[in-house]
Amino acid sequence: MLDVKKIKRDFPILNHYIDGKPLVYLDNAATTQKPKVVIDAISNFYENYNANIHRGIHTLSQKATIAYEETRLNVQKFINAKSYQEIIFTRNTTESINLVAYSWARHNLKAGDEILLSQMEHHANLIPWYELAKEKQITLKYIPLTNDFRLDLSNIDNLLTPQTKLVSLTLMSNVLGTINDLTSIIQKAHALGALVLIDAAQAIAHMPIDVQKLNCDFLAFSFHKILGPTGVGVLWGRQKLLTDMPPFLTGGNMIASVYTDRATFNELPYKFEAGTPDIANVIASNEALNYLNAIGYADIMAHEKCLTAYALDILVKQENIILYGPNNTINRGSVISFNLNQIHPHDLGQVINDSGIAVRAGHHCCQPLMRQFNITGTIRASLYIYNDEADIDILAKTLQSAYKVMGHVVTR
Amino acid sequence: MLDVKKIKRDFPILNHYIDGKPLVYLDNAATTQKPKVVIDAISNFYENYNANIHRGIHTLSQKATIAYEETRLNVQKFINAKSYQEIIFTRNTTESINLVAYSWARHNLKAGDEILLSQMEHHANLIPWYELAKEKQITLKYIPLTNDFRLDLSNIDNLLTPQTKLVSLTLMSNVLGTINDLTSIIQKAHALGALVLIDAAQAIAHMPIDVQKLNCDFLAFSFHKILGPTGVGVLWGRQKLLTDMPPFLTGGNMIASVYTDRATFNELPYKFEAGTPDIANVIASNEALNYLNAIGYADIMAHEKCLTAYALDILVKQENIILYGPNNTINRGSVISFNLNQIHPHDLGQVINDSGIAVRAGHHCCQPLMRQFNITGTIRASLYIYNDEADIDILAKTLQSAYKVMGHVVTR
Amino acid sequence: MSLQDELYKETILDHYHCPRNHGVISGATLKQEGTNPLCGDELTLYIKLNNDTIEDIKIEAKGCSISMASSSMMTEAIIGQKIKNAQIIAHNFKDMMLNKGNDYVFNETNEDLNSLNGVKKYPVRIKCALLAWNTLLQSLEKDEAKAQGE
Amino acid sequence: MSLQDELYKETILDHYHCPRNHGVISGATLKQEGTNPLCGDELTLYIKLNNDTIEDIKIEAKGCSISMASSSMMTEAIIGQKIKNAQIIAHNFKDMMLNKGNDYVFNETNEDLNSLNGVKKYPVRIKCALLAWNTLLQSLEKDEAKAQGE
Ligand SMILES: Cc1ncc(COP(=O)(O)O)c(C=O)c1O
Ligand SMILES: Cc1ncc(COP(=O)(O)O)c(C=O)c1O
Repeated sequence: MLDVKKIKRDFPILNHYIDGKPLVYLDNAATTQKPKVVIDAISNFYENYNANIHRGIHTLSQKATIAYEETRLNVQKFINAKSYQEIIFTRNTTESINLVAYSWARHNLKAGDEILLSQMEHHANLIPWYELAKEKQITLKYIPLTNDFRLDLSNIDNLLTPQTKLVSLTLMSNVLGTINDLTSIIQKAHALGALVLIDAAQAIAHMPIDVQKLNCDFLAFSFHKILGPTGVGVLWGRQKLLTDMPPFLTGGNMIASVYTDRATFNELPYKFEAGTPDIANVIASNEALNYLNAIGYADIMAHEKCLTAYALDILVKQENIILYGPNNTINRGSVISFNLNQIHPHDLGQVINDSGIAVRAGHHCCQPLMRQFNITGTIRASLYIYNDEADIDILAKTLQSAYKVMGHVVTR
Repeated sequence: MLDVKKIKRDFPILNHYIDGKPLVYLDNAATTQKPKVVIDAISNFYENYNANIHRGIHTLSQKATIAYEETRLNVQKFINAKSYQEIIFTRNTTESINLVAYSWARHNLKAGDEILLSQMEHHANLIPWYELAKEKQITLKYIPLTNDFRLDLSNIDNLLTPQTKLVSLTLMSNVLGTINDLTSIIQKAHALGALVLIDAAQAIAHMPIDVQKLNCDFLAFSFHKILGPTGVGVLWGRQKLLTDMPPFLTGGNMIASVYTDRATFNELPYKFEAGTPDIANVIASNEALNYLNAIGYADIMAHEKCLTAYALDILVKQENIILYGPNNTINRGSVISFNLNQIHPHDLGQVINDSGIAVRAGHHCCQPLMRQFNITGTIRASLYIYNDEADIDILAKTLQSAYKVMGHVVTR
Repeated sequence: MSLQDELYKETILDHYHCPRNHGVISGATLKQEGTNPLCGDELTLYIKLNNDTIEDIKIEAKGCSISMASSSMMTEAIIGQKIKNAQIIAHNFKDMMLNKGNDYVFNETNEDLNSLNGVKKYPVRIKCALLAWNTLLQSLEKDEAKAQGE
Repeated sequence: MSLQDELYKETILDHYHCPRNHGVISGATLKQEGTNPLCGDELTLYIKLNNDTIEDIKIEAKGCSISMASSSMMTEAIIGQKIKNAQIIAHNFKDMMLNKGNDYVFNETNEDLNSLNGVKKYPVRIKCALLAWNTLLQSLEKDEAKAQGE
């Protein structure tokens, strides 16, 4: 099991006080806090070897280049990619998905083709496809949800058709906590010749990811959700696919030879990294991986399972609570969404915040899912390696005061 | 004048030793070093108020949101934009230009239209237009150079035609140091109904920029070239243009309402900022602006003029040197490119590096310009606020040893 | 004073629980929808004009306490007003909410609005307080544009 | 030992100033262009095959000392070799340059190649040292593919 006390000491912000109260940070699905090693890696870069990379012969530039590429090699290992050439650095998951939409989909899909999504997707895995669908007369289809907030695969053989060219799904819902077993969908999609993109923005924080075992075709995630800095995302893609795709953003670094009217492109992955990248943050991201690797996913998962069970157990007992998400910890991560009857999530979020607890209130970039539930938003408490049972207890206690603060008569 | 000694103390890396030698950093056109206030702003964010922005009600998220938007307001003032809604944060200049190419140009240009560029453009201001030209049968035209390395405007009235829809030019060359007076081109372009994009990636470090006075339509730059962190670029555009443009990257944050098949978009500038931005670095960028403002461009320009004059004076006297760039400091910034006859710039760069001096050797992302000069690259020494005459002296001394190291017989 | 005391003043909670002029005007002169891009809350504003006077106004909405209370107070503040006046009140309110260091105080007639001053400290929620007002201004602008077009 | 001593060893400088097998083969069996994406340096490789033997090889290039020296040494190492052998030598060379901790040492026949080992410390310049070799491998691969296609 995790030594949470020890872990907390690695995160400077958790040892500070916010408005005079110790911070209870339960907004990890939005972004995680950063350990000192990550923060220090950024200063260390700027104070000791800051330089632009890839084309500089001078010592600083070489050091920076080596460190930047070291992160890429570590990412390759982290998700078990076949080659470092399959690892592309972007700004975030959103840009990674847009890259696939602009470069692969825009050049390979045509009117009448279909893309299969699900009803629990994040806007990042919806709007790029809406825009494409409008432009190209592509049909979007959705895997619906079951009553216990999981993908309803009962009709999957009708949803997948020979016209399906892409299946783009989240591996873990950032609202419901649901972890999707995508094995059979991926098999079926491939059997029909469709590609599969996995939005791993949430999943990557909570479970080990092996792209070869998953057998997907693209996978996207952001470092800021796994203890790393903001500004760094990853797109992984099969080398064959990436090789055949045209570049997306163009400019310096992604070229081989430039003439006055045309250019030839650099080899992978540089073909997809135009201009000066977020060098310091890519380098610091390596420390996030090292930190996670040192703890190990086995312990992370065990810790989260216990803590989620504890939280569900306590929350379900709150008066007038409505929970959105599986009520057990099987294939379920530590993201817990709920509402108190009659209280708008913004108001509840404010009441919770006033106790020094950071939760998220709103639609969590999943408006279609909210519409489905006929609500505008939820409160979302999302737990990570530095949270413990005391954090849940404080949250529960605060909930009990909400009706009083909001001037409601509590009705059972 | 600048107190260079005092300024140097603000930059931790300049007080360190590289391979046992003090660092002489003359690669500022690639990226500048960062003052301690910028580096500390990053740690301070992560240690005290790290959170995702814009939709969080909790205290950390509000603090982060306020700080993020504060940078935007400061950028607005810095380039004298009419509204904060015209300031879009991107990763770098390259992405800013791609945004215009994808969102504005792709939707407004058609076969037969023309884009006017120049022969001194950076790949970032070339390849996006090559790609567009290929896709849409658009014609690219180039303003040639004079013998003294400036834009040759003698034929401008023929280059600009009623078909010209965009003029996209650098305000300062990252190879030659030339600063382009774009006043008359902009007037003429507007008279013909063409828009003007300014690549200010280099210029912004060396001169004050006022977008209203320049009277351009788009302007792009990167923070890493003005003492700020990597990962933050800016696109400024006229509000009317940005309002009419479709979004580029899509996903969370850039939407207003999302349905299962369509979305309405957020107001400016958020419409163009999809997903989690590089929050920490945008916030730290504000300190770069504050630092530059405190020094003031008047003093920066005076310092650079003296130092450039000194450098040109010394370099021109070196044996077998070939200088690429105006030989005086009128409309010329502190970027100096040169070669030593018969020595490949890679080799010369290495020799220079071995003396602890960081310069850049290569094509500087300007291959078409290199082809023009019939060379593959140059050595580029680019000076900034922390450089002084001693740095130039060391460089000159090293040049004198180059032929010996490379085993050449020096021929006069 | 704790944040809760400040934000959830009685006045706000009163308007929240019993929103004034809530509902629909059938045959309204103006109808305008508004969305808060941050949370997706939506409202519909109905106005019945009599020449340049806002004879009746109703709002149909589901939202948080701040957005509901602000809408409710707005209807009270502008019902019966000339359009010009309503616009001035709206701009004064926006000024109060958006400008740091602006200590605009509404007089007795509209004193309820002062209770929303505390929202300024929560930048994300300013949008909640402004939703109804922005929708009102948009609606009146459209009407003006139409009138000029005729 | 200073960096300069190490990198600009006499062997390297010798090949740089007097590149072996420099030029064009008219009527070459294979012709392949190569570009170093980092600096834009280009070269053209000409090979004359006699069955599976590299009877003649020439390189036309303008480049930095490392790239010129490496090209020159390569031509010496593979001229007269069977294609298979040339490929093995090329892979050994790439291994030496790319794998950390690989201390591959060429024997007497090709001992000049060992002088390039020092380039490993300058990752950006490894591309310079590899340009000719990658171009060679590409050229031979294409030839094989063509042979199989027939
Ligand atoms: C003139 C010019 N334009 C564009 C760029 C590209 O900037 P970035 O790499 O930050 O996108 C640079 C910097 O290399 C430049 O000097
Ligand atoms: C499931 C899911 N997909 C995509 C995203 C978008 O991530 P980012 O904002 O880093 O692009 C998120 C994070 O909000 C997420 O939870």
